[in-house]
Amino acid sequence: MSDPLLKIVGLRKHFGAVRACHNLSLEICTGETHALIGPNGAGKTTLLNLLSGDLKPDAGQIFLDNRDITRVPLYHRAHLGLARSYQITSIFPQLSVEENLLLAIQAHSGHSFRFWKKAVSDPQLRRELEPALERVGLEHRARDRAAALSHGEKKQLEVGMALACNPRVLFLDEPMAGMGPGGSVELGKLIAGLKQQMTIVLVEHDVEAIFSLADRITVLVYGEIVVTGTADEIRSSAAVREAYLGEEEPC
Amino acid sequence: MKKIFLALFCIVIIIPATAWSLDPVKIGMVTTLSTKAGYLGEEVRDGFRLALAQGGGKLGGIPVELVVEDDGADPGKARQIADRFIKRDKVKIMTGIIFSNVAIAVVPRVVSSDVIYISPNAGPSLLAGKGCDPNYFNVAYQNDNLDEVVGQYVNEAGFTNVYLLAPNYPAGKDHIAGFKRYYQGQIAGEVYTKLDQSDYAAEIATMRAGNPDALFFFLPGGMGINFLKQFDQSGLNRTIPVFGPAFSFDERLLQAVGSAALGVKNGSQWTHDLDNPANRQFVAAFRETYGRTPTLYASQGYDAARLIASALKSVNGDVAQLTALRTALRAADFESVRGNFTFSSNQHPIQNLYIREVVQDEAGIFTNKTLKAVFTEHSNAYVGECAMGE
Amino acid sequence: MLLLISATLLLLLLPTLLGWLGEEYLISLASRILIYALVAVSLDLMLGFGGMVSLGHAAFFGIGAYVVAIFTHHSFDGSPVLSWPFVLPGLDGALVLWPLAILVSALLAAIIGALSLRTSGMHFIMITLAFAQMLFFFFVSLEAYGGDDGLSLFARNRFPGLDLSDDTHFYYLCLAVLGIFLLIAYRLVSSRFGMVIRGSRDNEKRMQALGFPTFRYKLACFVIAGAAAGLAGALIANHTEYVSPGLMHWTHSGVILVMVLLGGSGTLFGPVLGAATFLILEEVLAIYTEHWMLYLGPALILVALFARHGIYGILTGRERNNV
Amino acid sequence: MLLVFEQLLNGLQLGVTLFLLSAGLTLIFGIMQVINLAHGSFYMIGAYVAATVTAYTGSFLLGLAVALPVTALIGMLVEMSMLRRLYHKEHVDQVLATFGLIMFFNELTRIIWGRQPLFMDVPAWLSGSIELIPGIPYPTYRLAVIGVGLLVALFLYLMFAYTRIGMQIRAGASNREMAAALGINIKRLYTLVFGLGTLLAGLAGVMAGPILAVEAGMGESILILTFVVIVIGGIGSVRGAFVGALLVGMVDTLGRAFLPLFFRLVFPAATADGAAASIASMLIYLLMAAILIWRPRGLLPAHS
Repeated sequence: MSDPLLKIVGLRKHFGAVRACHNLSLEICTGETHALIGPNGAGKTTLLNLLSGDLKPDAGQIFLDNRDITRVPLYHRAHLGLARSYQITSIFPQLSVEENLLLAIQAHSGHSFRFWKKAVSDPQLRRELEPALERVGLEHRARDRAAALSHGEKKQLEVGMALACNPRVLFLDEPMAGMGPGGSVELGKLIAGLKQQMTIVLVEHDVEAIFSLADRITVLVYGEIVVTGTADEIRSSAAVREAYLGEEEPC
Repeated sequence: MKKIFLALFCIVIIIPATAWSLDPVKIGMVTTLSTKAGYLGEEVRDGFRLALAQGGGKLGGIPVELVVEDDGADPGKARQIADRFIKRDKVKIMTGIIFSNVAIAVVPRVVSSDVIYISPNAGPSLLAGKGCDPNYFNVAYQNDNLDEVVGQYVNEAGFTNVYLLAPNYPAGKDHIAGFKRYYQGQIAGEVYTKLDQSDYAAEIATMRAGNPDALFFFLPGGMGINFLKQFDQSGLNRTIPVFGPAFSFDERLLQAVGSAALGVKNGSQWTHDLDNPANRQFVAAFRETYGRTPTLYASQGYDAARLIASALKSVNGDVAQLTALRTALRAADFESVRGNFTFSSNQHPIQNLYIREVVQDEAGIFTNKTLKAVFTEHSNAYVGECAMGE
Repeated sequence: MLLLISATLLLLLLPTLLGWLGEEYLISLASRILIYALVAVSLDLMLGFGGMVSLGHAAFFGIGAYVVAIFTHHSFDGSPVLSWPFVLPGLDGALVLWPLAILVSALLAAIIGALSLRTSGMHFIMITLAFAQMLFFFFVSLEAYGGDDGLSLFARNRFPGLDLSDDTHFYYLCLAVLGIFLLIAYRLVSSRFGMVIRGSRDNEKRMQALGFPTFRYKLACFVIAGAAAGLAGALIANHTEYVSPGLMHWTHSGVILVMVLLGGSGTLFGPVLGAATFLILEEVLAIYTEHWMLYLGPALILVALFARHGIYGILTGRERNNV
Repeated sequence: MLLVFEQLLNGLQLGVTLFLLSAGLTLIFGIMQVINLAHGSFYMIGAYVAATVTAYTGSFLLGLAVALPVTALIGMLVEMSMLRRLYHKEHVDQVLATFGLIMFFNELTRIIWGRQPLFMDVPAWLSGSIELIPGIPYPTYRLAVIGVGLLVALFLYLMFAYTRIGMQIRAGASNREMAAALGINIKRLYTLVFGLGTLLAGLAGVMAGPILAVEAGMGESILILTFVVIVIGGIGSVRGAFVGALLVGMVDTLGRAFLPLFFRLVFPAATADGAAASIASMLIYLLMAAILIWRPRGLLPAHS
């Protein structure tokens, strides 16, 4: 493991009386796949939102490559190489599948104050579109409206959009939730394939998937870190079993 | 997609089909029937229709078809309707406009198309002065008239420190200017309010502090009702007498103001109690037909119709003879419900102007009672500005 | 495509057709429809494609009209529009004046947009409405230019090679302007910029997460729409040869919105159909009944409830976005 | 100095009237997430019904007693027959439908009651004036309006803080699904909220009847002011509506009252009167713009 790529220091976010994130410090290293687990309401999604910039923290700092990005707005973080998928699928339902992906590509290929040329047939965008479609296996649905996709396909599209941003760090918020077993396996393969290319922070309920994919795992409860460690360390940790496995009914 | 073109074609074909009976003389009435001021147009229209009905569908013995359309007090829309009247219906005589701003927008275009326009209400200074035209006749009043008579009366009554109130738009300032033309005392305060304002508490309080000996206001329509009610509730009406032009005191509006307007003296060119045969006949017929007392607007609509009737009779219904028609109109050879009526050189009325008072009659209805004629055979201030070149 | 060609052909031949029917008057109505179609398409650009529901769009329409009216007024008078800090003479040449109207509307749209776009949803609707009302009251009390009385143009503007006072010439000019704007809008919505705008309508948060500073793009869209509305205003001032603050009243914004929704928002030809239907309906209903609003009101409710894509949707059975 | 106090009282009174109208509207906006342009129509209906009943019976209270349930009932009918179908649609559809509703109600009023305005007087027991400060009589009815407005504010506060239905409404506002999961009948709740909103609008109409002209279209003049209040206060927040209404009432009244005086210090009288009137008519919009620059979601947004 090399230097920390993302460094979180004393991060705090409260919603009224709810401590979604409380004095949380964590380092995520370049190239690792880091999973966040914990019971419902532990603050996993809040942490992702704070890292991606969807939420502003009450206190604390976030560093990317030793640069303080705590106050950098959401859209700018994308340009620094952060990309994410959302727990509740967040796509552009009225646009076609290829337009969805095109937007993700367009986002990092210069400004979009271009008013005349048709975006869909722009060779510069087109070049990246084909592999992006292929990567998530949606070539055959390229022209369909995103709203018409099945739930699993929407999830795939969502991940595909995050990937099309060519991120350095990829945040995935429950990418496998609600997918059939086949879909989960496919997606697991996709993520495994990405491990070499980028740093991944993963929130997921599918414990099997996590243990097979993650290099390190952080367990959150009530907005605080219980423990961070490798899969084996977590499996054997008594604290985890008590705080997490004890509460969560097996599914 | 095909359906829409079919529909479009149908409309293109159907619209003209309604306009293919050219026998009677067509008179186009653009007036305000919707919006808050809709009742004004209704009065003018009903007055006009009464005259038409009395002639058995004829004016001056000539069959007449009256086409009425609502302009919604919108000058742009009124202009559009006027265009249609002129270009499609080939109307030669138009009337009906209530509001000055609508008249300013519409009349120049109408008269420049060699169509006669007879104004039954609006009398903006522009059309009496610089913008006067041989084809434009005003059968009601020049806007300032009703303020001038109040200004003169307030002088005569010995008030010397008057407070002025009007909405902040050109007509408001015109009316104040009309008042000042004859009033000679001091101005205790001059306040312009927002158009369509509903709450006047701030103005009333400021007015109390200004300590005037009388109040003159011009607030047409709902604004006047709002103000009078609130003025009444403030108790100031017991110490400060109120004056204004007739616009806030017509018989329909008074029912909505109630006792708050009692005792207010206002200026007008006509009241239903004027004692002349034409008027007695008109008021009785109007009450019988519509079940209400006519307002001054109705009288103006009625007079407009009778003026047209006299001219139509004189040219024997041949509206194509524009010059003869104009000459006949200028003669004003009709029995006005106002008594004596002639046209000034800028084709506005020369008539008596009265001060009247709001009273409650035996039946408990709020109405106006004529007090005195302040001006006799009064013309208007813009005659000199009008260079009618004929 | 066939429909497009036949519609274009019909519009091109309309004056001849009406002349043949002896209904020249309707040419003027047709020009009016084209102008309102222009402003409706411009509103749809931000509403249907950008998801920005503005109830103050008439403000830009009115500003464009006032710029033309004020300069034409001064040109007729021979007096300067401004004498300080520099002398600005009156103008009546369309080629200078109309771009100026566009510029002023765009500038105003930039200011109002920058403030309004800090919000979204219902806030945005109400704020655009309130700004338009502010302008309305400003012009009502602007005595120098007629205030509530409005301002008459004494003649239409000069346009090289055309006689705008001729209704047919004016009609073709309006048709050309609308045609060009439709082409621009057509290219715009499928360009990179259009992609960003449509994406922001669907899911603004996601756009930001992808790396788009959406505010800038939405503002640009707001300004483009405002500028086009300003051009439409310049045309309507020439059409009626009269302007008044009523052009900016919020109910007028409401009428433009109704045209867009009636025709079908999120489409380019929908608003054109909407403008035509509304204006024709208004003319026809007014002939048959004084209480035309009693029928129009419920009709609008029905459109809102059942005709998602307006007339365009009903006619073509097509979804939105397929331009 | 006395004048300043009197003008403050006037500002308070205007603010309270605006609050009556905005409280109902902000509830509908905030809780049901539905934009309702036709709120002014219910205000108009309230005034018309009260004026009619008062004219027939001679009793203002009877007018009030009839107008409130009638307005609420019409409101609930509109909600059940039309608005309900619009919750899941976009704001534009709601704008279109309620715009149509305004046209319909205005025209219907004209057909039923005629085109001229209606009469409604202050009840005898509220006429006259009280000298709060010696030498400055203040109309009793206006004091009554202030009283009613404050009572409504108190009532709404107590309802939201302490009653079951109030808590249900708050729950429904913050999270629809959650509230449904808790067994709250959202459909019925929304109908009730809309009824409550229109009832408040009707109340505002009844209270305004004796002060203002009762005429078709009276709702639209005040609707825009109400919007400004709600934008300033923050959508969905009754407290915000209260603060916003008072602020707008004060700024508007004081601007109208004192701007001309200030301008006269600088400009010649004729220019000053005109300019002051123009600025005064735009003042609240400027206030709104300023507040938006400072706090885009209003002073007291409902969900932070």
